[in-house]
Amino acid sequence: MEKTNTENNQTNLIEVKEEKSNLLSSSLINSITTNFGDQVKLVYKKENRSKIMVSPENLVETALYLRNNHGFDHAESASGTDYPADNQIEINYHLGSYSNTDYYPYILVLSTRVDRTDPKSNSLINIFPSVEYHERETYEMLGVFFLGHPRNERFILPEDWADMPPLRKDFRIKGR
Amino acid sequence: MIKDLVNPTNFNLLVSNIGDVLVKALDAPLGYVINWGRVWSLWPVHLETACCSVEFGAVSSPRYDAERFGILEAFGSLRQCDLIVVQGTVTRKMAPRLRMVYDQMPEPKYVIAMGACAITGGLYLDSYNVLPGIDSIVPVDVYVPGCPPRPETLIQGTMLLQEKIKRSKVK
Amino acid sequence: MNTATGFIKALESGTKHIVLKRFTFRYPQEKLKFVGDGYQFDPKKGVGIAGTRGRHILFHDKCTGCQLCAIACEGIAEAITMVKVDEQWKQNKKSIMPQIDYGKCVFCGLCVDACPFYALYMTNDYELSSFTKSHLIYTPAQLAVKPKYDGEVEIKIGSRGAYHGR
Amino acid sequence: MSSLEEKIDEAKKLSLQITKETEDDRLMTLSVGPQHPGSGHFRFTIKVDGDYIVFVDPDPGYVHRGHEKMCEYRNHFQNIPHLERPVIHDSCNITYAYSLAVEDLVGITVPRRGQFIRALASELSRLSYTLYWLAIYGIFLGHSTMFMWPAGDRELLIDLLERLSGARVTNAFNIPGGVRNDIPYNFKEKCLAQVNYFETRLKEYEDIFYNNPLLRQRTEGVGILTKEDAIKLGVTGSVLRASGVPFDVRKVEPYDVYDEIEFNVQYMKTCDSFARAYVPVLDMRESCHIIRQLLDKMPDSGDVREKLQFNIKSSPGETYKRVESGRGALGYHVVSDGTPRPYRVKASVGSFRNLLALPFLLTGSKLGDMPAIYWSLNYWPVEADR
Repeated sequence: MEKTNTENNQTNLIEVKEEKSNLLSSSLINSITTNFGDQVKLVYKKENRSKIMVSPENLVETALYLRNNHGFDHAESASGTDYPADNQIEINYHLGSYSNTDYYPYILVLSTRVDRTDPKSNSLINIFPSVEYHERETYEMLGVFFLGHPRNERFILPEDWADMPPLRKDFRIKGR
Repeated sequence: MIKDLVNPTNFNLLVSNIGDVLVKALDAPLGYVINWGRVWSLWPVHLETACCSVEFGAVSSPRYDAERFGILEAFGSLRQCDLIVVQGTVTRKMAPRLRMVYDQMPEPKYVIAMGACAITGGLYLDSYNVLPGIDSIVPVDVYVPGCPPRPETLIQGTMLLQEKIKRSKVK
Repeated sequence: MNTATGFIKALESGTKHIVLKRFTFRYPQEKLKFVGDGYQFDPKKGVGIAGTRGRHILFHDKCTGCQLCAIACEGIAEAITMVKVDEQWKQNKKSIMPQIDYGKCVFCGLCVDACPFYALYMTNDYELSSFTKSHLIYTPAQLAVKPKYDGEVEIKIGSRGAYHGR
Repeated sequence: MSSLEEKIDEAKKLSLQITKETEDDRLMTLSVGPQHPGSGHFRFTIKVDGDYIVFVDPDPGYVHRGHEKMCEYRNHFQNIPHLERPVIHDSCNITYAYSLAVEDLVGITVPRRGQFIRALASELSRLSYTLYWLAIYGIFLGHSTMFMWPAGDRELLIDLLERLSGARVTNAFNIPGGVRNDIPYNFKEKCLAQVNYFETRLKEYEDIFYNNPLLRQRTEGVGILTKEDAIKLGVTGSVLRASGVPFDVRKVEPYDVYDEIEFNVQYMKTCDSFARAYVPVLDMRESCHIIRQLLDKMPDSGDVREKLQFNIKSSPGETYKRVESGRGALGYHVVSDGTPRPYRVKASVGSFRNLLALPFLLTGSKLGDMPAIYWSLNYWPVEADR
């Protein structure tokens, strides 16, 4: 008897949790879309994860809004993905929150796409100081120049590295 | 007779002959003593190139205790070291440093390549930043395979090196 | 006062270890006892059998030369190459068998998982150090040899701490 | 007359310039690493003014091997031995995160017994990682006993991991779909005995190391990272918990069976180097507690692995999965285009995130405090470089 009770409780708890996360993410997405309208495009919404796509001009504005109104205070990572077919590079910021307990399990992916031939994007270093090394790594590995970042320079690769950024898709590694 | 001996050229010849005989007589035992000293006091450099350093730490841990073989990690200067254990991957950024460390060590010096990455490049056969083995920058005495090698394998490798030192000729 | 008790406690816990058993085991004389004969894989069930991942052992009477182990290793270390052998086996028409370069092998055991004919296992042998690179390449004939391994000590926990015993 | 005054003025200016130069010369540049007792495969340049550090410039990349690029040329199973190399002594956790991501992309669930076994392996791996870290921290502070004890006790857990998976450190045990093999015969009793013995040893660590007045003097009040700064810098793991944020991925976003396990998130509010050194020990105690529960609740029989094809094709899409590793949240951002190979793999690792705190904490502190601060950040250079 007791066992079944606890099981029920557990399933209830899980349902409550899921409902809560759903509510949270839909309220978050709603507030973003009401504020920004067509400027922000929702890419996917999963449990505790969602991804929004903004244009490079609106990146700073959106990030500022997310930090001030929803408590996203740090970025877990900033990375880039190369799409040579679209001639674009996608920059992803995985934003998380330590100050808002409701958003502890939540990761919001803020992404933008820049032109591949001359990739330039606004740096978020003034909004999230935690992206400093991640952006520097992205500059090095994908060649994206971050406007406003104090040090767009060599970080991890050898000092005499003279080849193209290695994470570009057309950078061939030996034997492949 | 005595005059002949006192004659400087002859005297020098005699001394040099005695010296040659002495060197020949003492060469084997002295070399043995010197080699014995070298065998039981291998001091490795504290240079960690990559992740094999974890198992190198385990070799000095109480369970394996490499000090039984005279291998004591020297926390002093490079000038006191005579063994360099290349602990894993050597990247293009680390390679000049490795050679610099090797050049600073006094003769005689020995190199153990620890792990698949140090021997041939291992997993990183197509990486853009990894050397395919360290043979191209330093001469290697003993290869210790594994990724990372078990501490036993490294101890076996150092025992092989000790065997090599015992048989080598002292200059 | 607090400082003094701190020092005394630290000294006390250190000196206790004088009477405890030593944890070191004398490697070349004693060897560790492992679970079973080495890592094996059961392709019917699709799960492995726990064991140490040391040098491989190849059963010549079961190997069909299908190259699945080499394909599995292709993206990992490229340690396995298929070489021609002189033997004639009914199941191995091409008479090719894996040759393993231990200078490249990382002992992950995915080649064992890939073998569908129970032909490739791993053993407890780990003493592979050598003076030259070419000695690290094991031909099919060398791989067929079952290593002699007589490990007998393992970790025991008693009233005087952890130690290695039979 | 005037010429003389001019000359005097010039001389004054010159002397001023000279004094200025000498003031600048007071700043001395030091290069720490990569061949240096106590920096490992990492280098940073510091400028010191007397005894105080005024400028720090980290220079990582000595073990950069390009994992993220190489992953794009291998399938999901072949990636497993690759991805565990950054932290070989915490390999079960780093493959755990990647397995979760691939399972999410393929859309399968792992059998219940498999979930328990891989949680067990990851806890053992976390313990052995933390002990290795503690050993190095001990020798950084010149405490030789604290190198020997954790390095010796680590072997107890390594022994268990070896029984379980077959390798000492590079286990390649947690794979997409579950674990490689079932637990061997007689494992539970052995595991309980060794973990219980290990827990009694933790008390001795406190006596000889943490309550040692010498260590306390060197670490207490050194390198203070306040809660606000910790949040701003986005640090993770024990560094974050030592600054008073109770954030543990196992608790806030339970994966696999962690929602059935009872444990507390350990954190401290003193924010100093001592807290960062002490939180991992509290964590180790919780891990022992978790291991006992896992062994207790584990189903006695059942599958351990969902059999997947070697060349499994995942559906196009992307995912971000994270676990709590020895160094904090460890996330994998995997993008798939429908082929057996991932299109892009990005690892968000704790070490790289904690590196940002290094210049922040070292600037303004004394040179002698450098070892106490540097290794308290739970930083493993190989992982940060990837």
